[in-house]
Amino acid sequence: MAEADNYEDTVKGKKEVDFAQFEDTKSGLLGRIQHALHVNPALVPLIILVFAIALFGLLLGQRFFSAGTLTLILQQVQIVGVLAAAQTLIILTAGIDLSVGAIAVLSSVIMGQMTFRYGVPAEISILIGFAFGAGIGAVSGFLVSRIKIPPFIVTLGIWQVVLAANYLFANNQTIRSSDLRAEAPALLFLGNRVEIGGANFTFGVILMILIFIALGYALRSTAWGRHVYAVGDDPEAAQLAGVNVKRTLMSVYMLTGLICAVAGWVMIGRFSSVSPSASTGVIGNIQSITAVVIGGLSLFGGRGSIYGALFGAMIVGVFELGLRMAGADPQWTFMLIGMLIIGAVGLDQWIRKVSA
Amino acid sequence: MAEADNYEDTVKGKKEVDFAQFEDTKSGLLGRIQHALHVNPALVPLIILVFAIALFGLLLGQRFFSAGTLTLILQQVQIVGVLAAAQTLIILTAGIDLSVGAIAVLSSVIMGQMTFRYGVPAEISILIGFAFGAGIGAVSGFLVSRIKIPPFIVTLGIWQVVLAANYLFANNQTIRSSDLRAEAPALLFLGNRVEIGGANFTFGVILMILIFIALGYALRSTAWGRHVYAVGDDPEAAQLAGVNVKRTLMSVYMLTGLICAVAGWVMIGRFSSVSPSASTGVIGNIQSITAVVIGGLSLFGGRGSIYGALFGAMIVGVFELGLRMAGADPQWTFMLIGMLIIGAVGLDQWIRKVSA
Amino acid sequence: MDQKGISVMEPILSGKNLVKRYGKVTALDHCDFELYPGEILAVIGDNGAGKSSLIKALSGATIPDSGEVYLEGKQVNFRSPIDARGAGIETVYQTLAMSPALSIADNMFMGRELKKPGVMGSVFGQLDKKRMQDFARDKLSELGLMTIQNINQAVETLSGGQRQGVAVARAAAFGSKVIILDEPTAALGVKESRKVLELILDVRSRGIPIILISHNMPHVFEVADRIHVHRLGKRLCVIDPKDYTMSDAVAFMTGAKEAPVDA
Amino acid sequence: MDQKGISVMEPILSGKNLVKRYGKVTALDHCDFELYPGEILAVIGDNGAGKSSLIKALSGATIPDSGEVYLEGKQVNFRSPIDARGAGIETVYQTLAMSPALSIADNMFMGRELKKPGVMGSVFGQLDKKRMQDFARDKLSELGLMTIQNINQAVETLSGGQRQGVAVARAAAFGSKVIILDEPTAALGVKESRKVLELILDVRSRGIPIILISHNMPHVFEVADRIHVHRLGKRLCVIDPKDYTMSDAVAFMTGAKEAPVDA
Amino acid sequence: DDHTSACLITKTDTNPFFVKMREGATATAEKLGIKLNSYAGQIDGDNESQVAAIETCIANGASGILLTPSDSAAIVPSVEAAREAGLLVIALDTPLDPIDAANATFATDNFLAGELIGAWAAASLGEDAANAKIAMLDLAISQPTVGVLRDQGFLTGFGIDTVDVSQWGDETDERIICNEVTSGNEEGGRLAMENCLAVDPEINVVYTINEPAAAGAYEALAAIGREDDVLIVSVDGGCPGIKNVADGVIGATSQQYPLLMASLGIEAIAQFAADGTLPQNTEGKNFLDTGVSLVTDKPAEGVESISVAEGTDLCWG
Ligand SMILES: Nc1ncnc2c1ncn2[C@@H]1O[C@H](COP(=O)(O)OP(=O)(O)OP(=O)(O)O)[C@@H](O)[C@H]1O
Ligand SMILES: Nc1ncnc2c1ncn2[C@@H]1O[C@H](COP(=O)(O)OP(=O)(O)OP(=O)(O)O)[C@@H](O)[C@H]1O
Ligand SMILES: O[C@@H]1[C@@H](O)[C@H](O)OC[C@H]1O
Ligand SMILES: [Mg+2]
Ligand SMILES: [Mg+2]
Repeated sequence: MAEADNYEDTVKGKKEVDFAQFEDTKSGLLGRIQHALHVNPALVPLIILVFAIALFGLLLGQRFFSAGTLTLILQQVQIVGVLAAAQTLIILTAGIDLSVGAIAVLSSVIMGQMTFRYGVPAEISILIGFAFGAGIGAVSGFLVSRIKIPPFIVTLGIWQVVLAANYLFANNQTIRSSDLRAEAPALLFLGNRVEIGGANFTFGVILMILIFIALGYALRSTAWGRHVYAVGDDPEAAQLAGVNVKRTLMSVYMLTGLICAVAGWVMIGRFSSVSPSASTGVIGNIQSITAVVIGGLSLFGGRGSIYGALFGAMIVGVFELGLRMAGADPQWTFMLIGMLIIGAVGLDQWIRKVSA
Repeated sequence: MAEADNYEDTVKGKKEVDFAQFEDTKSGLLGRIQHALHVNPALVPLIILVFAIALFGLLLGQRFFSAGTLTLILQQVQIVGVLAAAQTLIILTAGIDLSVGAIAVLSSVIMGQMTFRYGVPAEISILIGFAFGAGIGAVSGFLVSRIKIPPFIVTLGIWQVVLAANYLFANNQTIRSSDLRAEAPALLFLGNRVEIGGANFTFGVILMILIFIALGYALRSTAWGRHVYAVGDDPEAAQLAGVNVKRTLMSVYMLTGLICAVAGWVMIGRFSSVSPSASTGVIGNIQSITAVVIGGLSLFGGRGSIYGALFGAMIVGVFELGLRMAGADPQWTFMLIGMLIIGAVGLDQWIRKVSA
Repeated sequence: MDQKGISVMEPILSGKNLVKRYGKVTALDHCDFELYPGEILAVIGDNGAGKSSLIKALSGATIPDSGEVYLEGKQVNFRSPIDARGAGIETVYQTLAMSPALSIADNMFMGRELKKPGVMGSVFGQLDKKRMQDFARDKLSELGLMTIQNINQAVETLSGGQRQGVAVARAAAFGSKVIILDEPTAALGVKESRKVLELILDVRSRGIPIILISHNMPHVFEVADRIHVHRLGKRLCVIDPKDYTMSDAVAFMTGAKEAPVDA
Repeated sequence: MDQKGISVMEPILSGKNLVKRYGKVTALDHCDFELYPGEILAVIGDNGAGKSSLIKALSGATIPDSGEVYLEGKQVNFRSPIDARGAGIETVYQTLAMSPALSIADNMFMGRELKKPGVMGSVFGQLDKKRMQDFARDKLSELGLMTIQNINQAVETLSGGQRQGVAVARAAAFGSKVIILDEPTAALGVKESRKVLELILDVRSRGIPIILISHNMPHVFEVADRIHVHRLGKRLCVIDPKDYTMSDAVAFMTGAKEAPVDA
Repeated sequence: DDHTSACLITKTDTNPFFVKMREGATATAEKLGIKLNSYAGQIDGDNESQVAAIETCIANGASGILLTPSDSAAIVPSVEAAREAGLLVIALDTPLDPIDAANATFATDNFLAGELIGAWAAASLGEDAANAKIAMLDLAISQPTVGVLRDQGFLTGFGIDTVDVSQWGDETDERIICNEVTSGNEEGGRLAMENCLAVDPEINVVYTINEPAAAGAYEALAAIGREDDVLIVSVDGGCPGIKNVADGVIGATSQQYPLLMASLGIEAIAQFAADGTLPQNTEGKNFLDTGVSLVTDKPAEGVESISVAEGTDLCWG
């Protein structure tokens, strides 16, 4: 056996010496690109987006590559975009929300029916819709954070419940644009637009972008944002480290519900009508999840940038409009979108691997 | 500082002494029940199932509580049941498969069109359908295990691609039951039935049950089964411990694809027709996932018994038929199923908590 | 603090009759515990003896099935680690409690982030990243953990030992009443372990008492004022390291020797 | 084995010029390594020095960016830990590599399950659970890990130390050519650590060489035949514990003293 | 290119009805040298996709749009935008709400289609109609207009009070045993029928939204050996459906003519592009009626019908 010398004395009270300066072999342009991709997870979808626009621009020429068409894409993705912002929050906490579309539709129906059936002033109806969205979010948040039911299951259930409630409440009535215009212009507010030389920005589009900027700030630069990431990363560790996991989850789900209700308002502006059977209720969840994953966010939570979701929604929008304009068969379009989902994430994976 | 004595000598070469016999306070009937619930994760959904049957039996009497009605439920859940068996495998590996229903529908279309459009003998067409299912599974398995794209994304993409291919390939043609009966009885094989005093067991139902028994055995009693659980639990640990994670995932996805193709065959037997627009293609994924989660399997993988999925599918079937028989409006049924999803999992959670 | 007048013999943190069961296992079996002001109390015991369970019960990480916890003589009911932290008890858990994808700085300030001064901080809640990074860098340097190249590096890219260092630095930086360390040097190298021991002594010299769980007898006997010997889910005895040898301690905790009657 | 004739000076396992980079970090920097038949080789070094990276490269857990690995003189290209295990190299990783929800017995036999004799085993692949459980129980008893109450208990219900014990027992039970242990006693109590050390000596006496990564100098100096000192991603020197003191070793590895010129 | 271009926007492109419609449109477009782009929603009721499709047509500079609206009221603002942009918009199959939101409507009278089968069923039963047990197999819980029109038309034809005619399921007549939804396919038809039979195994009249649902319902009846003593009626007149009438699976079906709607529509757009002529309505109606005929080999008194042989000549899909 070794002698029992006081070997630790060697390092006792030692001053810090020069440490570990490993050679840095990755430099130059390539190195910097790789680093940029690594640090900005939204860069890959942004590049795909630019590439997709360029591709269809080449293919379709002026018809596609005009201010009008490009801003039309924004209008076409505004609902999915807002839902994707909401979905991102949930996905960052390692959850998933199947109810986003249904909440949006029911919120829009509530805004409409409150005004038209119950005679509530439109502005108040909108607030009631918002409160409803946040309320449903609170229910989901409660079930997820307190009862500890997995988000997929909670929102699967909430989806069905909200969708059924939507049909029951709406009584299958569609509120038409002429009525809306005449009696409740506030409901149509987000359909207004600013034109800047051919480019058309509806208020809904502008609101969508503002939502992303606000959430981007909150996630990156506030304590709440750090907590959202920590909860998504490892909730137990976050709890032990002093994050109020339950409260963070509650806030995320309520905010998500609220944003979905905002999406409901955006829907009214975009379609100039209120209909309970809007397909957003059925496929809004998959659409928003598609946008988020094409945007490079990890479904395991805690990783990725919310801007990725915006770019993801736009990528889908560009492909859909581009393929439609090129006259592709709708089934081929669906097929290509399916491949795009896998391809985009595969590419992302590959880039990250190379640059790791 | 302490003296440097050879304190470890105290325990050197010690014989094992009497160790840690903590008091066991949980015994008696309650203790045994809790232990049973803990060891058999499929027990909770089984209890819910029995309870649901009893409930509707009390509510509806003989009409519901008859051999005919109870076996009708089995017939109504056979497709979802087979898909749920497939889904379980994926969920055990901590994945999720959104493409199960679409693969089933396209497989059934392939079986039908091969026979009717291309004149292939029905038996061979069935095998081609199986091969197709396993092939799609191989593609998903490759993308998940090699390219490391999350299963949700892979199967989201595959779902869209397969569904579009389904419509494109089928040319929107439905093969009618009289043609099937006349020219390709093999395709209808699983629609045959054994009657035992009022009770009707179709071959499809029997096949579903056999699939569960076989998978139950494989998962519990073979090395492959242990590997599936280990991969779902912690793939990195499994890899380091000597499991071939890639091969295990590949086998799981291929088997899943194959079982989905079997579900396609079951579909033909049940509907006596082959149609590309069967709703299973669109909602089969959600239905099977619902069955699995009501069956108490963890979406995080590595935990739960496959029998839970069978009970889960049957619970949904009992509620659906029971509510319809009780005269509930379809909307209300949807709403109640939504609540059931949350309720069943919440109950399960609660029981586990109490018995932990 | 209105506790100035208490005698030195009043424990700052104590547990009475703590019980915690996990299914069939009784991890804490009517366990008592006392920590006195200004001391370093080591907790030693076999693997599975219930040491981690004990400190989790004290720090709010688990809620004991029965029994009471007292801080400065008043009963407390911590429902979560946040409560305990709010009361000034800082813990380094065996599992470290880090968010792997977040940076070292983010992890150090998790749950007590610093905000920018002025409107940006109070209204918009903007974080003061610069200040947090500087602070984190200082604390790590004190621990000699300069091998870490970048304070904004994700924790998941650190070696096991480096992570441990970050966790210890976090506790030392923020603990005001009690610091609990569950095997803080288990994964550390010789040099890094020494830094942690020095830090522990440093913290005590600032008057803050420490609970140290460790399997390293030389370390325990070097720094501890008293040693709580844990066995089969409860306190077997408390010994003074000046009165007993390491061999004695090991003999008590493994059951090779009868424990002394008085604590 | 057709390697009977080789001289004792031919290494059984060696690495040449191994390089492994993680982004900007060079975890292995043209590192050499040799393990000789029948010896216990300790690897020591600061946290983050690259010890774990080295043994991962040797055991197929990571694929080095460049450099070669030789087993019994022949170059090998392990693509995964399974390859290395197939070649007789058994490793206990720092992260343990356990499936938390599975039982102790399941974990011990993961990847090399025993099948029932006869048709049930060969055709239906039925596992021989009884045999696996008995074997697992024996191995754990040998390590003195009888605090574990039930061999079918899920690993996640074990204390950190108990888990470590299970992992070590697994490697010792199955390693045929080389056993690699990455800090096997880090989380273990005094008694359990001793058991592991005894097990290590026991394994060597069966002629199987061992690589032992440890921060515990007394343990290293007690059992090691040679000590590989790792620093800044490469081998600084190899010393004989009989020629140097623990203080020397610590001084070398921390850079406080120049390394001796010959290995 | 200086081709005239047109758009066809259907509810989905998975329903054989719309597939035929597209084939008709494509054939006529090729004949007239018009470039045709087709669009469809992902699911029935998918208004969003149709809005996007209309926007695409405008951006593409098409001359006209043929549209089967998924949501007849909600789509109106987009149609208005298209008309403002100078496009001719013709509603096919399903009228817009209000109907004059489109330049023209080429459609089957769906209420009439329902009425025909309702009257046929009542007449076939004779006196037993008074205590018939009826299963209503509808389309979807969102109650799309075609489904409501046919359902309420059937009840009207059968002689049952529809209460609110813009909604199914609110009726109080005891002869209605159940309202179930089918998604308009075999799968849904079978499940819905099984559920209805579980409520009351004595059901003897089955209304179905379309022929695939009818085929599914038939299988459920066959499974309990009641396929021969139940009247199944349906709507569509697709070739598989007509064959099912011949085989006795369906008692009678109302046949509509999607190919005609589509080819007339394309011709109208070609005309409009050439000289701005707008299409005319059928005399006395506010749309161009492409006709509907009851197909059965068991004609009932007082209800006009054509034979299966005639139906087969006219069938589609
Ligand atoms: N979450 C849990 N679920 C079930 N059993 C548990 C749980 N946590 C601890 N145990 C059990 O409680 C007992 C005490 O565990 P604990 O972690 O407190 O021991 P310890 O003294 O800290 O051991 P070590 O020195 O190995 O860290 C062990 O038998 C362990 O298996
Ligand atoms: N997967 C990884 N990704 C990025 N960096 C890594 C990864 N694994 C190791 N490193 C880095 O490589 C260096 C060497 O790590 P390694 O784990 O080999 O050190 P070690 O000598 O085993 O340290 P310890 O004694 O703390 O276990 C460290 O700087 C670490 O941050
Ligand atoms: O008229 C159409 C009908 O025949 C089809 O079955 O479903 C959609 C309808 O618009
Ligand atoms: Mg512990
Ligand atoms: Mg290491």
